Amino acid sequence: MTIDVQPMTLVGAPPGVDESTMLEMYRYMLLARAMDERMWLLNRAGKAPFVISCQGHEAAQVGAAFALQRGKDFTLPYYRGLATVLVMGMSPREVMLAIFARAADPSSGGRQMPAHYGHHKLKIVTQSSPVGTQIAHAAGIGLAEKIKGGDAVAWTSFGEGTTSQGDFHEGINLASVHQLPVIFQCENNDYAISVPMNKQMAVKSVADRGVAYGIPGVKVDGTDVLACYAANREAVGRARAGDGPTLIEAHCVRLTPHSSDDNDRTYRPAAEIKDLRSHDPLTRYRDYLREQGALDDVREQELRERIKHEVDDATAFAEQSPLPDPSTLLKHVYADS
Amino acid sequence: MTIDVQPMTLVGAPPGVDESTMLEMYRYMLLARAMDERMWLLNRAGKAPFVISCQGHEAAQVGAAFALQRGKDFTLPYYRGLATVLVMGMSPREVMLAIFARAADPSSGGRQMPAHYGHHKLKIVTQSSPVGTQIAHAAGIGLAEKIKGGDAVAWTSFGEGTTSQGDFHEGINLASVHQLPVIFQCENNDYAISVPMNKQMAVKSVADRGVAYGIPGVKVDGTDVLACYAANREAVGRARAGDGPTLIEAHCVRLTPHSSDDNDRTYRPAAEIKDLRSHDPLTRYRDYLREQGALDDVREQELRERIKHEVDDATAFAEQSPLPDPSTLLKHVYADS
Amino acid sequence: MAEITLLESIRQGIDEMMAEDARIFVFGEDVGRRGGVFRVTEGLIDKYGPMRVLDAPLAESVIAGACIGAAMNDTLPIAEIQFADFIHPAFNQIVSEAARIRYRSNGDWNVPMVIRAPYGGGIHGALYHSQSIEAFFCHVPGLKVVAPATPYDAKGLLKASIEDPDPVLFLEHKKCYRLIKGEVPEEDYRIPIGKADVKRAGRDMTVISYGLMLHYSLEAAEELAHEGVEVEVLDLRTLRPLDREAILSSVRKTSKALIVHEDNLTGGLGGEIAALISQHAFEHLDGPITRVCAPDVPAMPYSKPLEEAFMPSPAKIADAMRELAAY
Amino acid sequence: MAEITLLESIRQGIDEMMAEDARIFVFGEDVGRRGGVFRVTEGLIDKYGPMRVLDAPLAESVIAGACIGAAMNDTLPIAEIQFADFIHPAFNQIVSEAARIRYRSNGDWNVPMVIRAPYGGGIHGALYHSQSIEAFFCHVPGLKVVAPATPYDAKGLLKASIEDPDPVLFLEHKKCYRLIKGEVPEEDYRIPIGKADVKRAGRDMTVISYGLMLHYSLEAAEELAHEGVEVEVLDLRTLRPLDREAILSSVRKTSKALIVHEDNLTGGLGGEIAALISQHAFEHLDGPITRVCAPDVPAMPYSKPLEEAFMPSPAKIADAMRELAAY
Ligand SMILES: Cc1ncc(C[n+]2csc(CCOP(=O)(O)OP(=O)(O)O)c2C)c(N)n1
Ligand SMILES: Cc1ncc(C[n+]2csc(CCOP(=O)(O)OP(=O)(O)O)c2C)c(N)n1
Ligand SMILES: [Mg+2]
Ligand SMILES: [Mg+2]
Repeated sequence: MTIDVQPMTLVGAPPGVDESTMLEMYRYMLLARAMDERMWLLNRAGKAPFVISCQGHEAAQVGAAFALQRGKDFTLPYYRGLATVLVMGMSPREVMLAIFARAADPSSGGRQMPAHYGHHKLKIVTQSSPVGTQIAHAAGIGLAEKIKGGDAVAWTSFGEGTTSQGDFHEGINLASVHQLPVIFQCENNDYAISVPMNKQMAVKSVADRGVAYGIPGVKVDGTDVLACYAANREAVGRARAGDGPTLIEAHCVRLTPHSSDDNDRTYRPAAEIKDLRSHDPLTRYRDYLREQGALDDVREQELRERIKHEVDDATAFAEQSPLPDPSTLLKHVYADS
Repeated sequence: MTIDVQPMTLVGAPPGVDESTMLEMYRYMLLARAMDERMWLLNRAGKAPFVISCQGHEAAQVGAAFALQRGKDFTLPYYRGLATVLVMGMSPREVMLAIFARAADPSSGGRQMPAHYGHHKLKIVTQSSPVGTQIAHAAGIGLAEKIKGGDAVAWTSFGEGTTSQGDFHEGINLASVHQLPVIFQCENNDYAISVPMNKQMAVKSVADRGVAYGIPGVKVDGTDVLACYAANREAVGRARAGDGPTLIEAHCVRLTPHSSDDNDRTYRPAAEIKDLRSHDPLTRYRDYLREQGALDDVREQELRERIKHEVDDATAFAEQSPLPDPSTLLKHVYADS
Repeated sequence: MAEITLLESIRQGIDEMMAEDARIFVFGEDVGRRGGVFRVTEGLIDKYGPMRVLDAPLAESVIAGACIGAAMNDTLPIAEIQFADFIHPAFNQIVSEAARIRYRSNGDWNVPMVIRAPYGGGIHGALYHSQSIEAFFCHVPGLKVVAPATPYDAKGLLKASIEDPDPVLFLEHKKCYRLIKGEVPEEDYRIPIGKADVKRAGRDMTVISYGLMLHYSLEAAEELAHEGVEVEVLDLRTLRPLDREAILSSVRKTSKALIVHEDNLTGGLGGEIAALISQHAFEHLDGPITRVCAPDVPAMPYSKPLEEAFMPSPAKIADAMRELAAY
Repeated sequence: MAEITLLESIRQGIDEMMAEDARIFVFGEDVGRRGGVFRVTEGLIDKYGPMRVLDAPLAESVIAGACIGAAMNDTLPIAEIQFADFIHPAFNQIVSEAARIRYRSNGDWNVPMVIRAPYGGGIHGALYHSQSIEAFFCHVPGLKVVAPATPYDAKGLLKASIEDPDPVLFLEHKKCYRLIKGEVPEEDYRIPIGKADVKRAGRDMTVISYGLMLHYSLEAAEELAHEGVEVEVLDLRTLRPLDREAILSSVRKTSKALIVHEDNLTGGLGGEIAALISQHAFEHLDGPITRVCAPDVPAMPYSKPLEEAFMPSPAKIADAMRELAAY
């Protein structure tokens, strides 16, 4: 399967995006990548039993999250959503607490696998493992918002494999019938674990499925952060204006195996794996920022150091933070337990 | 909701359909209608606790079934499929046995409600009440056929409301990924019990959903038996040739309440109900056949008498046929019970 | 006090709560103009409008799933599943999501929703309009399951369910809808979730039941009274969490236990109740714990003789009572 | 005889059956090139080709539903659900369709299919990769549920399941996959569905278990032997239909029963077993029927201390044995 991201030209900054915002986007992309790479090191070192990556999805997620309002809009990001939750306000320390399954992990107190994000104060809605269920929840959040007459937006993400689930169909259908303020971002990385897209659906693009619901289906280069920002900003505008949901397909690359339990060499052509790096959203954006004169070696260097420091701090903090007490096992089954 | 069937002109006979075939189609439509009307009488007389109608769907079903091969192709017709099963070989007596819940009912031995058709010898696949499940079964039958290298086709039907179910999406998606020999006929009668189509989906036509699966989505006037035959014949051809599934939307009219337990006056505009009869597929086809000179009062009269006799016979036969013996309650849970 | 049917008591409960709290809305197939296929929500759309009484698409998974989302966005959804038999497509949303959200988020998120579902048979509903589905959900930590048998209990429990901060499956027996009438006070009241009720006191044995079978058990108990056997009939009312204390203290008193439910025997709720008794009231037992339940066939057939053979009846229950009494 | 793991025995069973019967095919997520996430189907696609080992779309309902259809068109499907936790979206297809097709068609149609599902925890799988799901399906007439604990039983039962004319849910404990090794004969053999097996004989009490807990129970029994308590350990192997005779005759012999499962206590299979014993072996009971099960929390947490607190352990089981022995 070839990845048809456009040649190395990015769409460029949409109106109203100044240089500092562009650099802020870059910072989050770097941060997410650095956090993600650290998790793999911890996994190899036997300190983190499980890691699942956002590597290759940073542009799609940062671009989208910059179009949302922190603390107001709801996000329901799937397990690759590390960059999403960082932009929405989760701190590196909070993220690392989950990697070490610590009691203070805000997502689940160490009860769920890492990458099952949740944070009520930040309106990051608790996620589970069965794929696609959050699509129905996002529709329901939008429905409640319409009933209440509010103007918050529900944004959810999922992979292209997940579009085969009934909940994808039922959730988007409901949102479209009632013109609900929901954005459905499919982060298409060509594989569902080992299953390539052509064994998952008979269409070339997930965006083609918008037609089936009478809503816009937008295909965007998921390795172009500014393009993803623009597409989501437009969708958010529609949603807030009461003009209904949007299905966005951000074509990403999966730069790692599916998870730390997977070995993609058993099913993915070597040449394809080798080619992946040439589609790295970070490299592409860095080159663009340099061309624009927004970035130089010095700024790049200090940015990377600052981030390394953040990741070191988060790791150290989380590692020394206490594990859950066994006596808490029975807590939170019901309100009164 | 207005029913946008075309003005009173039918497409006319497709190549290869001779007059006797056209009359045979008419006979089945009349038979289905006569059986259906008799069931309502039996219900009113307290002899049949439950009736659900195919009235208004006869053209869509007879047209489709004539495109299939009896005893070879699989049919999975939903509860409005009376005309379908008659054409596929179920006798009026067999149908009436189910209405009276008799032991000899071939569909279920009186275990299921009427209209839950099944007949292994005729390859009519046993149906349940939860809507949409048969769509996945049809895909699976097609999958098995492809694995075996056979050329039988699986044909299934369902209402437009049922397209909201996850199984609709999952089943058609699988069939399209593997280009399976399956025909999905949606008999759109504008309502799901009381819920109008615009509360069910945000598209004007179910056929528009074919695009989401990369398969043909064909919209046909479901009150025009010859048009329905032509559309299904083409789909069957594609399926047998290994060119994959087709989604057909036959726009029908629901001439009765949803079932004998429903009262459509509580939710359906009086004017709309009044207008329905002007879209009766039987009337339209009769007029066409008369124009063509294929039908006159005499032939019409003898046809109706023959059918009335068949229905009387089936009713009498079924009514005197024995009920299931209570001792059979525990039979057929497993092969050895 | 007015005599109303079980169905009317449920409608009243919804209506009075919606009038009080604008966060409450109803979402299900045909609940709007049609007022539901059983007319439980009849008239509500005129009172509260189409944004609070919504006809759902024909898709149970998103009926449950959307209500879960809505419950996490400061509303109080009441989902209606048209027939309990059709709750199965929503199983994943209810079991994996609604029931687990509080626990998995360590108490950060919760799902205050009610799922109403008409269940049970004896109405010529056949395999797919007659099912008892409680056992599946009584096995799920994080869910509460309620199954009232009288108008008074139904109204009080429904209000408590809507106010409950956790997901509640509210089961309404179809045959009881119009068959069972009872007095319901004018004034506002609640029945607490998790409390069983002794519907008839007796010293010779304890019958544990709920729903339609509770009424059949009372009939049978009446019959045995004439034979000098005093049967205590315990109405569980809530199926999860079970009222262990009520069950155990009654059995410790009577030292005999008969469990009656319409659901299939094997793997039904009766097993759990028998296990509780046999572990925690063992010393008091003076006879085998007996179950009168539907046989292990997939579901209730349509044809009258088969339906009757399937259903536990007052006569079958009375026979089991006699046998246990004689032990 | 060769020593192989539980995982290898299952792969061998599938392989040998596929070699014999061209009607058999495997359908599930990642079962092709990847050989399944646990590698159970590794190598099969090379041997039997992509039309008999198919990667399914990520959609459990149609994985089950399509296999139901295929089974009605003269093939023998083996569906793989990647983790038992993800069987819930297929609940409607399995419960409403696969289980009911023979009964509802009065024996005219049947569904010879196997659904394989890796279940159970103790592998840091957290809430959604650790679940025990058997209780839901053991309540469903029309289904058979198999849960072998040893390579020998697994291979023999898998072959019997594929040959069974009715739908069989075949549960494979994830932690046992590579942990449990055992000898498996070269020659072809079957283990009949519905027959339990005494894995250890004893006179003082009967322990009834299956899966990983069977092994933990054997460990605990060993420990109690040193304390002079002879524990009989019964491996159910098939969970539906239950081997009533094996359960009752063992308990009638030992007069004490301890039930051990990893699934949550309330509504778990243990309840049904306790009910059987308390009704049909009442006179022989010499102590309360005891259950050692997981607590009633939604599922097994990820963090090590919580996971350990959740899992029944040989130590916890041994304690329960001592208490019951002392009764
Ligand atoms: C209902 C369900 N079935 C199976 C799985 C196992 N599983 C986890 S991730 C995954 C693949 C998801 O692929 P995709 O949706 O494309 O997302 P990606 O991981 O590629 O970003 C599968 C099959 C699951 N989590 N949930
Ligand atoms: C899963 C499920 N949910 C609900 C029902 C109840 N029900 C029976 S028919 C029906 C409406 C079906 O509408 P449609 O698909 O348009 O078919 P029509 O009856 O209009 O031909 C509903 C909601 C059901 N049978 N199955
Ligand atoms: Mg993917
Ligand atoms: Mg319709």
